[in-house]
Amino acid sequence: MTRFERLGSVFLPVLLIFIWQAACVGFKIPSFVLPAPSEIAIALWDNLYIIWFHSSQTLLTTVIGFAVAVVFGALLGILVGSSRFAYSSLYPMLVGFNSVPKVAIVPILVVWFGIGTVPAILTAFMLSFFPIAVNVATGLATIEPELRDVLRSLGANQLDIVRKIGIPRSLPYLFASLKISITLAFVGSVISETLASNRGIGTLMTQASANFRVSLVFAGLVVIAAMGIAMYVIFAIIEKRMTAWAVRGTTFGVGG
Amino acid sequence: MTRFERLGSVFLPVLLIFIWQAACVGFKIPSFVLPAPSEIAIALWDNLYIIWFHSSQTLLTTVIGFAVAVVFGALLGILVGSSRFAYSSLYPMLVGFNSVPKVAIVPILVVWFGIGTVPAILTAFMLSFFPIAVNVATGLATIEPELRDVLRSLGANQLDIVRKIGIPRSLPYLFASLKISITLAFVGSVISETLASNRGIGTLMTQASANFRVSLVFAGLVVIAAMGIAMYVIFAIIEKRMTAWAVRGTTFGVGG
Amino acid sequence: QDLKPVKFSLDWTLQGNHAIWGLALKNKYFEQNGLKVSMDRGYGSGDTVVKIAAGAYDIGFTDVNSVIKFNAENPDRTVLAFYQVFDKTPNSIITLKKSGITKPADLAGKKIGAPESDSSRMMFGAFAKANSIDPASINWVTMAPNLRETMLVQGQVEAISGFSSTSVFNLISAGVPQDDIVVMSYADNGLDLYGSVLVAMPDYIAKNPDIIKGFVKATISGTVDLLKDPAAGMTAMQEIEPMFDTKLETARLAFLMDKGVLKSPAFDKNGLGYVDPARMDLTIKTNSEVYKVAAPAAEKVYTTEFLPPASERMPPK
Amino acid sequence: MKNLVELVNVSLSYGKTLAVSDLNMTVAAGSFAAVVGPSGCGKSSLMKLVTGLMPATSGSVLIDEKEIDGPVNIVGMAFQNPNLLPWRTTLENVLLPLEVVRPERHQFRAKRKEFVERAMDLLRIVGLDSFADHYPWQLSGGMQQRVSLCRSLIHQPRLLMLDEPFGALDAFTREELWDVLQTIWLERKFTAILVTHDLREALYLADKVHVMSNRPGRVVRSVDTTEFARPRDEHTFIDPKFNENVMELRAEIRAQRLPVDIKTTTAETTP
Amino acid sequence: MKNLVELVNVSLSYGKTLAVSDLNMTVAAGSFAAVVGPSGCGKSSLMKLVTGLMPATSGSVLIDEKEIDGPVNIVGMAFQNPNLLPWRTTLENVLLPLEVVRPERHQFRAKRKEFVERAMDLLRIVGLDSFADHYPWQLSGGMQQRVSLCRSLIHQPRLLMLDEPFGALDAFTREELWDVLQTIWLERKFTAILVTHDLREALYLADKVHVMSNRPGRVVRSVDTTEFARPRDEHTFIDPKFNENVMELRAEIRAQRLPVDIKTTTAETTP
Ligand SMILES: Nc1ncnc2c1ncn2[C@@H]1O[C@H](COP(=O)(O)OP(=O)(O)OP(=O)(O)O)[C@@H](O)[C@H]1O
Ligand SMILES: Nc1ncnc2c1ncn2[C@@H]1O[C@H](COP(=O)(O)OP(=O)(O)OP(=O)(O)O)[C@@H](O)[C@H]1O
Ligand SMILES: Cc1ncc(C[n+]2csc(CCO)c2C)c(N)n1
Ligand SMILES: [Mg+2]
Ligand SMILES: [Mg+2]
Repeated sequence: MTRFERLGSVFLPVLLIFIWQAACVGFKIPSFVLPAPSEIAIALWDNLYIIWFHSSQTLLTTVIGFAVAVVFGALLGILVGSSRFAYSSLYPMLVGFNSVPKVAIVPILVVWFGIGTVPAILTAFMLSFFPIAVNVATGLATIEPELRDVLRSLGANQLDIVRKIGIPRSLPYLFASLKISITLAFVGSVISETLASNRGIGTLMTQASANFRVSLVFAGLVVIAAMGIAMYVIFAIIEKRMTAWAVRGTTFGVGG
Repeated sequence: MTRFERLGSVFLPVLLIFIWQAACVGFKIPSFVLPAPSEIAIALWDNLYIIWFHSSQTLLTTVIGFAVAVVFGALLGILVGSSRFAYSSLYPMLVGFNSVPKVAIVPILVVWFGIGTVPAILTAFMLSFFPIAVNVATGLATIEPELRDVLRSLGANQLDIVRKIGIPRSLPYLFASLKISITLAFVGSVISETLASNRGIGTLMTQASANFRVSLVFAGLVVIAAMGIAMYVIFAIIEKRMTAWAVRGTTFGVGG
Repeated sequence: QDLKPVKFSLDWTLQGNHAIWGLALKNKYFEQNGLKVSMDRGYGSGDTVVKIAAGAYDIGFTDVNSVIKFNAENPDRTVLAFYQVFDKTPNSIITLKKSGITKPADLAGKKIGAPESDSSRMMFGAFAKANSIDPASINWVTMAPNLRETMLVQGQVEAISGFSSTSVFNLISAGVPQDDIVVMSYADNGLDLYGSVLVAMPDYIAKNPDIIKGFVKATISGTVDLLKDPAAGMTAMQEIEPMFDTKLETARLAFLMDKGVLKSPAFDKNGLGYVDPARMDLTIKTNSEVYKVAAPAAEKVYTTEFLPPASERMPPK
Repeated sequence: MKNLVELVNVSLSYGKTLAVSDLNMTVAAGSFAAVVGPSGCGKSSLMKLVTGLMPATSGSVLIDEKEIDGPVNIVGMAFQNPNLLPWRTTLENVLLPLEVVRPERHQFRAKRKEFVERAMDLLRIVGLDSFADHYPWQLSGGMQQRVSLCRSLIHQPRLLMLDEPFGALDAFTREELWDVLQTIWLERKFTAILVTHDLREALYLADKVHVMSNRPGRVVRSVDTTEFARPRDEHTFIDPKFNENVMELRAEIRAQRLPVDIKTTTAETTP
Repeated sequence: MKNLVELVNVSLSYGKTLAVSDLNMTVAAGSFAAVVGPSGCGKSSLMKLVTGLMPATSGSVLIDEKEIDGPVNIVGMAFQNPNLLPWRTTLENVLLPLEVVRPERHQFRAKRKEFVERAMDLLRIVGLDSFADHYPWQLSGGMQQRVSLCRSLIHQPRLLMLDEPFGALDAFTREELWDVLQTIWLERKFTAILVTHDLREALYLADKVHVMSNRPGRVVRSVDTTEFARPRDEHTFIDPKFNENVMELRAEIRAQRLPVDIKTTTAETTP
């Protein structure tokens, strides 16, 4: 099965790329609308150094913004998930804030923090903390009282309960939210770079698109996707170690 | 407590608006950088009809895109959460796809579907299905085998298990993901409108910003936030009805 | 020696004409004038004006039409132009031969695509008036800047508005033969307006007259070098930005010189940066009519105080 | 009589833990079997093997004389843990099997009223009719266990599997439910397998009591109890033969537990 | 002797369900109390009241002669359901209290080795030392219950609360653990409250057995058993007085169950 699975994770993308290529050639889609994978590959290869230069910046800002988002999001989630007052007063505001496209906020950040790394980190952070907070809060709010009672009967305080039960129990959902959040962190960095930066995949993309070099734009997209997948693989490994207890599926008949 | 809570959900935003106003006045922040709430309120009031005209479109595209995302995301989540093969082959691709800023994809949609409603719906959909899929998948993957065995022992098929156990058990997390997704759906609609549309809050915002009417831009943002909160309130009501069993907290001492 | 730091924002991503400052940097003209300039790409002329007004940048390169508009909307925080870079606005309506549109009058009742923020679109009222078209008959389709050319090629719109220097080359990149492109420039069709300028805040200018003077001098030296040897300018730009497409930008620069934007009879006669008050008044008046605002006073829009004598700013022959 | 259940040389290992080894057991169709044995000897594992919830590591499990390769659908099972679905009320939990098994699942809408009545009847028997619309977490431990019992009976399965169904009940409720179970069994004559720690319970209800050895579990002894006339009642308890059987089983299990005994005794000196 | 626990006219209602009503009970410091009563009568509720996990709807709960208003921190509790944390191994589950209670929580790093030894000793006594690194779901029902018992003992609480701690165990393991518990209690003389359905268990272990009425639960009878000498052993079981007491308690509970009995009997005719 494992080998079969590994095959799947390679086979499907390859199939998709093939279909894409075929469609581009078959329907004669002009490359400035949707470049064929082959063109993207060429653009990627021809601009390897430039792409490396920009993508390393994007990766840096994304990872920093994301790291801050994990800490802040988890704390916020703990607050919202363990206090009804915080829940009812913060949740609507958070939803409101997150419904606002951050494209509109980045210019303000630029005026305050200048062009470049800081707004990108902040945007990555702003986009990605919310899913973490929501899932942690839900994890805490749905703790079975029976488990909580185990700790309460020992005279544990709220913090103990969060640490010994809340966090471990919501770990599978924390990891779920990390998968959502890392993608948003990338989007945030790139958007900010598109709006204000001299370096980063976003910059590369605007520059390329200003010059109508669409296959280079897509080469940038491919690199972002690849970095996203790389981050995912890292989480998946950590997740497998830390949440094995929660996914002990059965192996017989239905399921698996 | 309930009254106290309700107070909180009003008090905190009011406090924040007050601080914002004070900061704008105190630090003399120019209104084209960050307009004061009072200016935004005036812009809102002066442009009530225009805002209504645009926001009704945004709400429509958002709700449609979101509805499609719920159905598709849930199905995808079921697929990914119940088949290891789908998990290992689809998950990385989904993460990759979602790491890509949709700003770069909207132009393609516009070329294919024309300017206006369809790309907005599609963008809202594309941004919002992933959190739903992730949380549903996690919900299914973490079903306790004991509960699953209850159904398996009755000769239930995989679909029965998903319907009778998977969905109800992951309902709290489905709702959590709805809160994340609805904000993304709004962002998606607005982004698409910003890039290509003659109607919608996104259009209003680009128009206003081209004319340096920054307080109108922010009036647009406020309306989006308000619509996001309105959707949240609707979900919260449904959630309260459907997931009461999962949040039966204790009421004594620590907790609550 | 202690160089004075200056934050300088362009109007757009690096393009051929920006080599003026690319050369000023490379040939140390800024340093010779006591300045240490950091140059950033811009995000549209309108955005650059806001960044100057907000203090995020000290000096900006932006469309004078955007300056006039911003000043009219924000009378208590105006920005001031102090050097005319483009003698002519590149504002244009661009279309393809297959549309059958050959002159402005043909535009009546047509679908035109452009971003809301496009200055050509915003100024279209004046263009329509000068060419006796009913502006209300135009069916505007709003889209992001980089979607314009695609939409035009795909036939979803019949014309687009924008800077000729941008759209023509995007169309060429999209595979449209140059002969198929029809450009109706505003300047050549009854709207003889000025183009992009250098701007700063009045209080910054008042406090740092030396910086402004030095910046103007360096700009003139850079312009002279660029007009003399465009290829050197392109090399300088590529050193700043590895992605700079020399071939494309050489063509764009030639286009700007050829169309009388960067290189013009007026500049040749009166020196670089020359402003004809009558033409500037027309520019201001046209804008105020289009935006239905009171025309800002000319001295609130531009100053020639920092121009060196004409003899020191003659373009090469 | 045919065997409904037949285990031939079955072993089951969870990773390195060998739970059941070389287990042989048959249950005749329509008979009532009981399984007793020390804690952790593999009784619950045996239940999972018979229902096909777990695949045998080696050996074969036959139901209706056919080797199974997955869950069989003739079963009603009350797990050791009640495993009620927390989002369903008591009544909805009891109705669950009818939403899943054939043919009832297709009649569920049409016959809903009839099914609800059937469920309420069962709940009434176990004394929980007034808790029909309570959620599982609003029930006491013993109440949950009784609901689980109702759930295993509602669809009138051909094979009833009960894993310590009365463990959390007081002596009286328990004995009452013995009689209820016996009555239903005598009426319908399904096949039943009961895991229990209560030897009297095993002997009272079953036709045959299987004693399992310490882990890895094997059937080391099977006691036939068909000699006690049905329906059994209080008189059975005072039958000397019955109590003799209880003592015999006790001795057998004590013998099986010896290895652990030693360990425990040495350990007791430690603390 | 002072009373460690005192319940005065306590009632507890869950919404409309009145679980416990006008309950009065005292447990002397250092004594061993047992609580018996029909299923669903409020025994587990009583445990939650005493530990402060639930607030009394009316009346007062006193610990150490002070009225409590939240969880008290002198308790070790084995819940009716083992409630082990699924992300912790057996050993980690047993160690949990030491990470939480004072002063051990502050010594946890420094004394970890000592604590682990203490936990392993307990696991050895209940026969689970070889399962120290297994997860709860890898244990059988009875094994989980034994782990839960260890967890309630590890931090040597002043008040030990056991809610049917031996329900899922076979007779021998159970009786062995009675002796283990008695030994520990005689050594440390903490206060203990044991809920059980096994009357022999109650009488064997406790100084006083409280019988609760049907829901809403009240203490209707308290039987003093101090007359049986400690340490008690097999001989206690054959003491005629002991068996007399068992019979007496049986009768008392049967009397308490009457209302349900009637209901059940009428219902039995239905199916
Ligand atoms: N899912 C599992 N993974 C690993 N080991 C398991 C699992 N389930 C049971 N075991 C092991 O298998 C053995 C038998 O377990 P089982 O639950 O069948 O015992 P049991 O006879 O039902 O015990 P009890 O009377 O205590 O319920 C035990 O040693 C247990 O540790
Ligand atoms: N969380 C709860 N919400 C509502 N009702 C509850 C809750 N917990 C218990 N009850 C009710 O309180 C009554 C007493 O329950 P309790 O668990 O105390 O009984 P018990 O004596 O422990 O029974 P058992 O011997 O079956 O475990 C029951 O009728 C039960 O339905
Ligand atoms: C020659 C020349 N070409 C392109 C641009 C950049 N540009 C294209 S659209 C737009 C938005 C106007 O507000 C801008 C700045 C320029 N400024 N000058
Ligand atoms: Mg078992
Ligand atoms: Mg109980």
